[in-house]
Amino acid sequence: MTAPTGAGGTRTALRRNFRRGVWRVLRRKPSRLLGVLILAGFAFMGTVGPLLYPERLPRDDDALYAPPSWEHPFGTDFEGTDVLALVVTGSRYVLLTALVTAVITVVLGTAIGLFAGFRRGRWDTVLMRITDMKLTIPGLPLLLVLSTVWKFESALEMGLVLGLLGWGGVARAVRAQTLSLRERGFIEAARGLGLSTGHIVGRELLPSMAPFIAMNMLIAVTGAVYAQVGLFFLGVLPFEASNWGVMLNLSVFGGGALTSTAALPYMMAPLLAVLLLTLGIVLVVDAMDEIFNPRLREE
Amino acid sequence: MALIGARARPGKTALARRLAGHLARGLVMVLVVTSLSFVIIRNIPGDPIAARYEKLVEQGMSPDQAERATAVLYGFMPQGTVWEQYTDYMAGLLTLDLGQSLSTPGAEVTDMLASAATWTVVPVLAGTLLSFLLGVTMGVYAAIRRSGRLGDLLSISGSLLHGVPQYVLALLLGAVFTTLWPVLPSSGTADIMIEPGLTAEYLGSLAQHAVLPVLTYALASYGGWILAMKSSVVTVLGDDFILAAELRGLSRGTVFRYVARNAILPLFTILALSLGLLFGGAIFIERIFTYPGLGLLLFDSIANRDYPLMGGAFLLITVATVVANIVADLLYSVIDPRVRSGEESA
Amino acid sequence: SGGGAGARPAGGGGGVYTTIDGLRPGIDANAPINPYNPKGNAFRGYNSMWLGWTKNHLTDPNQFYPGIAASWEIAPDQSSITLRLQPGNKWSDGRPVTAEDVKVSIALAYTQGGTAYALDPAAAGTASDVEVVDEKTIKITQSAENPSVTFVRGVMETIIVPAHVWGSLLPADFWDRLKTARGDGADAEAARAEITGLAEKVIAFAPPKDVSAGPFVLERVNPGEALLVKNKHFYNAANVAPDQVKLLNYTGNEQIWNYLIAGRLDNAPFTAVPADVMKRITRTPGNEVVKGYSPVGNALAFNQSRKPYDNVHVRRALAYLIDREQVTKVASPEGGTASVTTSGLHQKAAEAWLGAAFGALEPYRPDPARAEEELKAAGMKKDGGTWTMPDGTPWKMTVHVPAPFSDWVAGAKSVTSQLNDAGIDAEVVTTADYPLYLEELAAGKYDAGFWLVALGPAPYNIYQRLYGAPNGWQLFGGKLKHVAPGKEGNWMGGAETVEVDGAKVNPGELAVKLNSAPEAEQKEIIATLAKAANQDLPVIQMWDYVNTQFVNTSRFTGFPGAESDALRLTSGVWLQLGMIKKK
Amino acid sequence: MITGQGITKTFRQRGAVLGGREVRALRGVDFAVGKGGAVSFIGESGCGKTTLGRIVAGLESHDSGEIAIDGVPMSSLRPRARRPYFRRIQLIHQDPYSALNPTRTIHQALAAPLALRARQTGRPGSWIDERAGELLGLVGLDPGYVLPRYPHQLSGGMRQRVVIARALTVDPEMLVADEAVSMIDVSLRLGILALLRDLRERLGVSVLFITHDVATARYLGDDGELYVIYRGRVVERGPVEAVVSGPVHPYTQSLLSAIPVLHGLEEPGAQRVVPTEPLDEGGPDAGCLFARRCPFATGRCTAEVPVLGAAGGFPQEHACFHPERRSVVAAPAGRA
Amino acid sequence: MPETPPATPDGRAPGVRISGLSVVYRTPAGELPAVSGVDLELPPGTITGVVGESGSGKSTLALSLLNAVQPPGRISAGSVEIDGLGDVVALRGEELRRARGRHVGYVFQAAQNSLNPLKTVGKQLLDLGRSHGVRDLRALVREARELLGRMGLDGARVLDSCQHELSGGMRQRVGIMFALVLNAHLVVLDEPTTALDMITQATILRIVREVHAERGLTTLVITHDLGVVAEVADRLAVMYGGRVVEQGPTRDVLADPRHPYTRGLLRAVPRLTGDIGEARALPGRPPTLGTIPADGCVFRERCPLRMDACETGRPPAVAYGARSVSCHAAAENRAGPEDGGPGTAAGDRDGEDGAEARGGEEVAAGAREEQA
Ligand SMILES: Nc1ncnc2c1ncn2[C@@H]1O[C@H](COP(=O)(O)OP(=O)(O)OP(=O)(O)O)[C@@H](O)[C@H]1O
Ligand SMILES: Nc1ncnc2c1ncn2[C@@H]1O[C@H](COP(=O)(O)OP(=O)(O)OP(=O)(O)O)[C@@H](O)[C@H]1O
Ligand SMILES: [Mg+2]
Ligand SMILES: [Mg+2]
Ligand code: NI
Repeated sequence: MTAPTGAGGTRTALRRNFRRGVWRVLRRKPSRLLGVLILAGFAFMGTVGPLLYPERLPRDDDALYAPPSWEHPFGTDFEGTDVLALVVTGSRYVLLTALVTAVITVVLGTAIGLFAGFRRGRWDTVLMRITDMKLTIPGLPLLLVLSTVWKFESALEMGLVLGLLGWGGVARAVRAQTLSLRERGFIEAARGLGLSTGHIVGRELLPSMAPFIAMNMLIAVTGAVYAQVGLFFLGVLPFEASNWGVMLNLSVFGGGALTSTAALPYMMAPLLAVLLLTLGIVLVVDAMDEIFNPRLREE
Repeated sequence: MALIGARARPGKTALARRLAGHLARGLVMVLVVTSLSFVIIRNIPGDPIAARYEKLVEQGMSPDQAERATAVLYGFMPQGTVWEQYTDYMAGLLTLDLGQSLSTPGAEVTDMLASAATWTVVPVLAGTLLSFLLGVTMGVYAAIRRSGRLGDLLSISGSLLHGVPQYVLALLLGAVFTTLWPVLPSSGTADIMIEPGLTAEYLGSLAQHAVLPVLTYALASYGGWILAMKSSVVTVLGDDFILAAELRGLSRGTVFRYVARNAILPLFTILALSLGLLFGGAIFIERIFTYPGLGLLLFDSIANRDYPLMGGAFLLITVATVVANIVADLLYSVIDPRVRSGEESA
Repeated sequence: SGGGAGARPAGGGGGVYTTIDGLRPGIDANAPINPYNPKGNAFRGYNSMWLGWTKNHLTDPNQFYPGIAASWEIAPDQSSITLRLQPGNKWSDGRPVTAEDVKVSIALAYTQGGTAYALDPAAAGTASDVEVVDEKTIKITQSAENPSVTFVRGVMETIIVPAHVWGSLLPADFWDRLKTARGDGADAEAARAEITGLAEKVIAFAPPKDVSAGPFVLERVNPGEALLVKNKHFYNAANVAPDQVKLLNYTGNEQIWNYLIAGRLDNAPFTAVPADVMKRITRTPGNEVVKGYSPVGNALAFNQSRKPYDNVHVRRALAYLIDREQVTKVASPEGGTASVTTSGLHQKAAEAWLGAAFGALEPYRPDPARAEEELKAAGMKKDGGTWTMPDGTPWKMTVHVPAPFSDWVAGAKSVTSQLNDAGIDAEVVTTADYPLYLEELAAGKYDAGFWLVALGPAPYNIYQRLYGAPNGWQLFGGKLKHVAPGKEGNWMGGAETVEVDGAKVNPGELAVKLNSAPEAEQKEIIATLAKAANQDLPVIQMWDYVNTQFVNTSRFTGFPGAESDALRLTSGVWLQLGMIKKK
Repeated sequence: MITGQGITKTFRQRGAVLGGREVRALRGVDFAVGKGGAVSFIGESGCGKTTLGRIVAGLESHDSGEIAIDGVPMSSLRPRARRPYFRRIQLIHQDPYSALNPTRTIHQALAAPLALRARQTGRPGSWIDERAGELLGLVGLDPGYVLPRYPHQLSGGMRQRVVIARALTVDPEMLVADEAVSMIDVSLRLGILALLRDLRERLGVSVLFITHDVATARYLGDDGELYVIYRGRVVERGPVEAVVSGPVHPYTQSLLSAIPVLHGLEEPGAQRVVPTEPLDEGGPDAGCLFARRCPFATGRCTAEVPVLGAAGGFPQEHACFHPERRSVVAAPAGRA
Repeated sequence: MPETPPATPDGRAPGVRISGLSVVYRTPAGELPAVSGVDLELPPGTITGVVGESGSGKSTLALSLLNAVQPPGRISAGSVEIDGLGDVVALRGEELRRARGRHVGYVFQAAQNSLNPLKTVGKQLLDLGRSHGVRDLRALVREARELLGRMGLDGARVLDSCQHELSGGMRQRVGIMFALVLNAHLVVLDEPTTALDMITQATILRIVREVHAERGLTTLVITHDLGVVAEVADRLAVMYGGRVVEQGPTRDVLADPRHPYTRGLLRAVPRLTGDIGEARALPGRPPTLGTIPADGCVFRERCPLRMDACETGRPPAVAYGARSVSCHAAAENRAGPEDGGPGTAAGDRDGEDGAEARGGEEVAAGAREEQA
C-alpha cells in the first residue's frame, strides 16, 4: 500500500495549490493586496514599532500642540510629545488587547454556539435564552457602569471583559452554522460510526467552520478596537498616554480639536490609524470570503 | 383583489398566539434585566453627594454654599435597605413611576427621559431612515454591478463604513465641518441665540445642528444596509423564481419589484431591531456633539451616580430592545406569508 | 460697617443683555421658579435675591455688596447682625419688601439646612434668634454655644423670597417647633424630622408666576433660554441698563466657546478653555478676558500611610523635582497660575495674609540637586539612574486623577514625565469618574492624587482641606479629636503635630480656631499653618485657579476690571448695582 | 438478524403550544432482515421510508414497537448500551456530497473510525492504513488515487463508494441505504447497486434499501424482499420478483404503473392504474388509507382496516380486501 | 379568451431549427463551452426529448431557446430559428421579452421554486398579463382557471394560494399553466419531474402529453431520465459533454442505439423486467465543464470503441434516415449494430489492481485522471 506517502505528497501539492489560489485571489483585486499590506504594516508597527522609540518618549516643553512639520509629521501633543511616536508606541497595546478580546470573544462564542447547536434540546434553549438576555442588556452602558467597578488594568483583563460581553453575536452565528452543519450527513455519519463527541466537534465541525470563525475573528478584532478605543475615548478607562482612545479624548475634550485647529493633528493621527486598520481588515475579509469558498478553491 | 376571490386565511389566531407568547417572554426578560441592572447600579461605588460638592466647589462656590446646595440631595437618596429599595423600585415600575432624579433634584425621571428621547429619537430615526433608503438603493446597485469596479467600490466602502466605529466618523466629520471648514455647529440642538418656536429661523437652526449627528448616524449605519441589501439581492437574484419570471417575459419593472420586495423583507426585521437599539446606541455621537439625547443623559447619569435616572435609562433601553424584537418578529410574520402560515416557525 | 451702591443716573438704557448662568447648565422649561430647587428657574442676582452679595475679598470673607439689605451692622464679636432693608424696594407685584419676608425666608432656609441655619444645636455659627425690629429692620442673633465667623456670611447669603407667596408652606407654629428642634431629647428629634420633612415640599414648590425683588422678572423659559425683563419696582431700576436679559441654556463648554468666538455673549462666566481656543476668542472684536482671584487651588496630595510618602524628605524632594510652571502650562495655561509655595492658600490670599512672611516661605524651585539630597536623606537609593526604596525594592509612584478632568490628566501626566526624567518611576492612573475617584481617594487607595485646596474665602474652610477631616481631625459636638491614619476618612495620614520654628504645633487645633478667632489672631494662626504646610507638605500645591471671565464691550460697558471684587458675582449683580452701562 | 415489530412514530410540530400539527409517519410497521438479506422499501414521497430507515439505524427514536437486534430487544437496554448494537447498522445517505466532510480527505474520513476500531480490538496503528486501502479496494476504488483527495475532487459515484467504504470500517451487519443511488448520475447508478449486491454476497452484509424507484430494488439480488409502504403502513410485501411481476395491492399497482415505459423497447402493461388524487397526509385514518385514491375501493375499504396477510393464495402478503393481480408493468417490446 | 397571439403566421405550432449553437461560460480558467456546435431541429407539433447526464448542457441548451443564458454564460455562435420569431439569438430588449412567455413558454427546472414566494399565484398571473399588455385580465384569469382545472386542480383555490401552500406536483402544474396561459405554442420543459415521486411524475407526464396534443404545441422536454423521454417524446436527442451525440425518433433510437454512449446509457438504466445481470454501469465519470476535451470526441475517455480518430477529429453528425449519430466508430460500422457491446470492452480494461470487475471502472478513470 503506498497510500500514506501518496497521500502526503498530494497533500503538499494541495497546500501548494491552496497557496497559489490565495495568491490568485489576492492578485485579482489589488485592493486585497493592499489590505494584506496594511495588516502586515500594523503587525509590524505593533511588534517592532515601539522598539524604534526610547522607552520614555522625549518631550519638547516649548512646543505644545506644535503644528505638523518634518520633525513631527502629526505635530505634538499637550505635553510636546511627538504624536506619531505616540500612535506607533500605542499600537501594541491597542492591537494586543484587540487580539485578546477577539480570541476570547471567538473562543467563548464558538464554544457556546457549538455546544448549544450540537446538544440542542434543553441546553440549547437555556443557552440561547442567556444569549438573548445578554444581547438585550445594553452593552456600552453596561461597560460604562462596569468600568466604575472594575479597573481594566491589564490588556488581558480588558480583553476578558470585552470578550465576556461580546460573545453573544458569535455564539448565535456559530449555533446557526452548527445546526445547519448538523443536518449534513457527515456529522450524522460520524455519530453512527460511534466516533467520540470530541472527535466530531474538534475534527469534523470545527474545521468546517474554520473559515467562518477566522472571519469572525477578524471582525471581532475591529469590534474590539472599536470598543476599547471608544471606552478610552469616553475616558472611563485608566490613562495610557499613547493609547489611541486617550489621545482622542484629550485632543477633543482637552485640546478642543472640534473647535480649533491646534489639536487637530493630535486627533487625526489615531483617527487615521483606526480607519486604516479597519480598511485593512475589511479588505482582507473580502479576500478571505473568496479564498475559503470551496467552490473557488476547486479550480 | 376583485379578480381573484379573496379567501380567508388561517393565521389571525396564530398571530395572536405568537404575540401572547412573545409578550410573556418579553416581560420576563424585562424583569430579569431590570433586576440585574438594579443590582449592578446599586453596587457602583461612589457617593453622588460628595462628588457634587467637590464639583460645585471647583466651579468656585464657597464651601458653605456648596454644602447648602448638596444638603438638599439627602432627601432624594433612595432610603431603606437594598431589598426595600428594590421592592420600592419594582413597585414604582408597575405604576410607571421611575422616581426623581438626583442630579437635577425634583425632576421626574420619566420627564427627563421623555425630553431626552426627543433629541435621540428624531435624529436617529432620520439618520436610520436616510441610511436605510440610501443603503438599500446602493445595495441593489452593488448587487447588480457586483462584478464591476463600481460595485466593488460600493461594497468595500460599505464594509469600511460598517466596520469603522461611530465615533471615528463623528470626529472626522467634526474635524472637517466644524474645525477645518466651520460651516456647521459642533454642539447643541439649536443656536441658543434664536428663540425657540415654530419659526423658520429656529427650525432651520435645529436642522443645521442636527446635520452632523444625523449624518454620522446615517453614515455609520449606511454600510450595514448596503451590505445586507447587497447580499440579500444577490441571494434573491440567484433564486429560481426570478429567472422564471424573466423567462415568462415579465416586464423589467415587475421583475425588479419581485427582486426588491423579496430582498428587502429580511431587512425590515433588521430595521425594527436597529430602531430598538437607537435608545441606547448614540452615546458617542451625543457625547461628541454634546447633543442632549438619551445617550448623553445615560452617560451623565452614570457619572453623577444618579441612580433613579440610570435605572430608568436602562429600563427604557431594555424595553425598547424587547419591543423591537417582538415587532420585528411580528412584522416578519405579517409581511412574509411563509411565516404567517406557521410553516417556518420551528 | 456698611456700603451703598453708586446711585448715579444711568446714561441711556435698553437693549438685550445676553449671558450664561454658569451655575445652571441645562435650563429646564418645566422647572419651578424656585431658588431652593437646584434646577429652579430662579437666577441668582437677576430674579433671585440674597440679603447681600459677598465680595471677592482676599482676606475678609465678611464684605458684601448690598442686596435686599441696604446696610447692616455686625456686633463686634459677631454675635448678632442687624439688617436694614432697601427702603424703596418692592416685589415685582408691587408689594413692599419687608422684614417679615426675610423672616419667612429664614424659616424656609432652616428646612433646607446649611451653615447659618442648622437644626443641629452643636453646629457652628447658627442663628438662634430672629427678631423683626420694624418693617424694614431685622436682627439675627448667633447661638452662643458654638460661635463662628462664618455666621455673618451665612446670614448674608440667605435667599429672600416673598412671604405672601411662600409663607403658606410653613406651619403656623414653625418658630416654636424650631425652638424645640434646637433642644435635646425625643421631642427635639421629632421636631427636627418635621422641619427637614418640609424640605422636599419647599424644593418642589412652584409659584404660579415669578415674584421678584431683583432687577429682573422671569418672563418665560423655553428649552433654549430664560428671558427676563426689567422689574420696574426694583429699588435701583433706574440704573439697570438693559430692558431684557437672556440667559442661554448650554450643554457643553464647546458651545460657549463657539458663541464667544462669534462674539455673541455680553458676558460668560468662567469656563475651561484650551489655549488655542482662547486665542480665537480674543481675536473677536469687543471680546475681553477679565481675570481675577478665585479662591481655589489644585494640589498633589499624598497618602502618608503609604511608604515612602510618609517621609517628609521624599515629599520635599518631589516638590523640588516638579516644575509647577511647566505643569500649569501643560494643564491649565489659561485657567491657572503656577503655585509658588504650598501655603494651603491661594497665592494672592497668602500674600495678603502673610505679607512679608510670604517671601520667607521656601518656594521649592526646581532643583535636582536638592531633591537628590532630600531623597538620600530619606534613605532612598539610586540604582542605575532609577530611585528605589531604602531596602532596594522598586519605587513606583502612581499619580491618580479622575479621567473626565482633562486638565488634571494633562497636569498629572506632566508631573510624572518630569519625575521620570529625574529617575523616579511614576505613572498616571485615572479613575473612571469623579464620584469613584473621591471614594477611592478617601478610602486611601491611592499613593497620591490631585485634590482641590485653598477653598476660600474663609480661612477656616481653607485649612479644613489640609488639616481637617481628611487628615484625621474630627469635630464632634465642638470637641476636636484626631483619628489614626486609614480610619474614619483620614486618608492623608499626616502626623498629629508638626514642628514649626522649633515648637510643636497641632495644625488641626489651629485650623479649628480659625472659625472663631478674631482677625488679628487669625493672621498669626495662618502664618503658622502656612509655614507648617510649606515645610511638611501634606500636599504639593500645583496651581492656583484664576477666575477668567469673558466680556464683550461692543454693546455694554462698565464691566468689572481685572481683580475686581465683583468678579465672582453674576452679571445680574453687576447689573443691579448699576455697574453696566449701555454703549 | 434485525427485526422490527409494530414500529410507530408520530412527529409533532414543535413550537406551537396549542394545537400543534401531528404527522403520523409510521403506524405500526413490522419487518425482518436476515443475515445477508436484502429488504427494499418503496413508496411515495412522505410515506415514512426515511423515518423508518433512521429508526433502524438508531438515529431516531420511535414511539412504540420494538426493534430487536440478534434477538436482543433494544427497549430493554439503556441508551448507552444500545450504541454497540446500532453501530452494526450503518446508514448510507442519499447525498454522497453532504455525507462526506468537505474539509477532510478521504484518508482522514476513513482513518477516524478505523482508529477507533483498532483501539477497540487492540490492533496496531499500521493496520489502519492497510485496512483503509483494503476497504477502498473492496468498493472498487484505487486507494492511491482516492485516499489523499478531498470529496469535491471525486465524482458522485466515487463519493458514494467512499461512503460505503466508510460504513464498512465498523464491520456492519446491515447497511441502510436511503435513496442511495438517486443522486448519482444514471450511467453510474448501476455500479453502486451492483456493489451493494456484491457486498451482500461476499461479506454477508444485509441491506435495507429505501427507494421510490422500484426498478432499482431488483438489482440487489434475486432473493430480495420488497415492502410497499403507504402512509406509514406496509400494504404489500413479498419476494421482489413476485411483487413486481404480480402486484396485488392497487397501491403497488399504481406505483408500478407510474414507471415510465421505454417506448420502442417496451410496451406498457395493459391494466396501468395511475391515481389522480394527490397524497394527503392529513386525510382520514379510518379503513384502508389508500381507499380514497383507489379506483377499486368499496364501502368496506373505508370502514375496515385491512391487515397484512397472505389471503388469496398469492406468493406475497398484502393488505387489501380485493386483491387481484393486474398487468401493469411494461413488457419488453419483442415479447408483446 | 385573451386575444390570441399568432403563434405562427398560419396559427400552427412553430418549428425550431437550432444550428451550430455554442454557449460558453466564463470561468477562472477561461471561457469554456457548455454547449458546442449543436444542430437540432424541432419539427412543428412534436415532442422532442433531450436526455443527458448532469452537466451535459441540457439546461443551457434550453435557455438558449429563449436567448436567456445567464451570465457568465453567453451564446458564442450559432442560431435558433423559431417560426414566426426568426433568429432568437439576434433578438434584444423588449422584443425578446415579449417573445418570452407569449411565443415560448418555459417550465422551469426547479418548478418547485419558480414562483414568487410572497405573492399568490393569481397576483403573479395578473403581473404576467400586465407585462404582456393583455387587456382583458378577466379572460386571462378564466383561461388560467380552465387550464388548471384541465390539469386536475381546483383553479380558484390555486390562484388564491401562495407557493408554500402548494405541493410539488401542484407547483409544477402551475408552472405549466404559466407557460401556456398566454397561448405560447412552443413550450420548453426543463426537468419537469425531477424531485417528484413516481406517481406525481406519471401524472405530470400524462398532462404534458395531453396538453401538447390538445393545444397543438411544439414541445421540448429536457431530462436526465431516459424513461421520461421514452414515455413522452416523439423524438429524442442524447447529449453528452455539450454535444448532441445521437438523435432521431424515440422508438428507433431506443430500439437500436447507434452511439456507444446511448447504448451504454440504455444498458445502465435499471429496469423492471429482464436479466439484471446484463445491465451494466458505464465506466469512468461524466465530464465537467473543465474536463470536457476541447478536441476530438467528447466520449472517448469512456468509450469501448475508442480509436485514433477519436483523439483529434470531432466526429461529424452522420445521418441515418431520420436519425443522426456523431461517432467515428458508428460511422465505420454503418452496416449495423455492433455486437460485443460496450460492457465486455469495459470489462477487459479493468482490474490490474485486483479490484472487482464491476467496481474497477473508476480505477481506470482515476489513473487517467492522475496523468492529466
Ligand atoms: N423531523 C421531522 N419533523 C416533523 N415531521 C417529519 C420529520 N421527519 C419527517 N417528517 C414527516 O413524516 C412523514 C414521513 O417522512 P419521511 O421523510 O420518512 O418520508 P419518505 O418516505 O422518506 O419521503 P421521501 O420519499 O420524500 O424521502 C412526512 O410527512 C414528513 O413530513
Ligand atoms: N453560471 C455558470 N457558470 C459556470 N459554469 C456553468 C454555469 N452554469 C452552468 N455551468 C456549466 O455548464 C455546464 C452545463 O450546465 P447545464 O446546467 O446546462 O447542465 P444540465 O445538463 O442542465 O445539468 P443538470 O442535469 O445538472 O441540470 C455544466 O458543466 C455546468 O457546470
Ligand atoms: Mg426520504
Ligand atoms: Mg439542468
Ligand atoms: Ni488533472
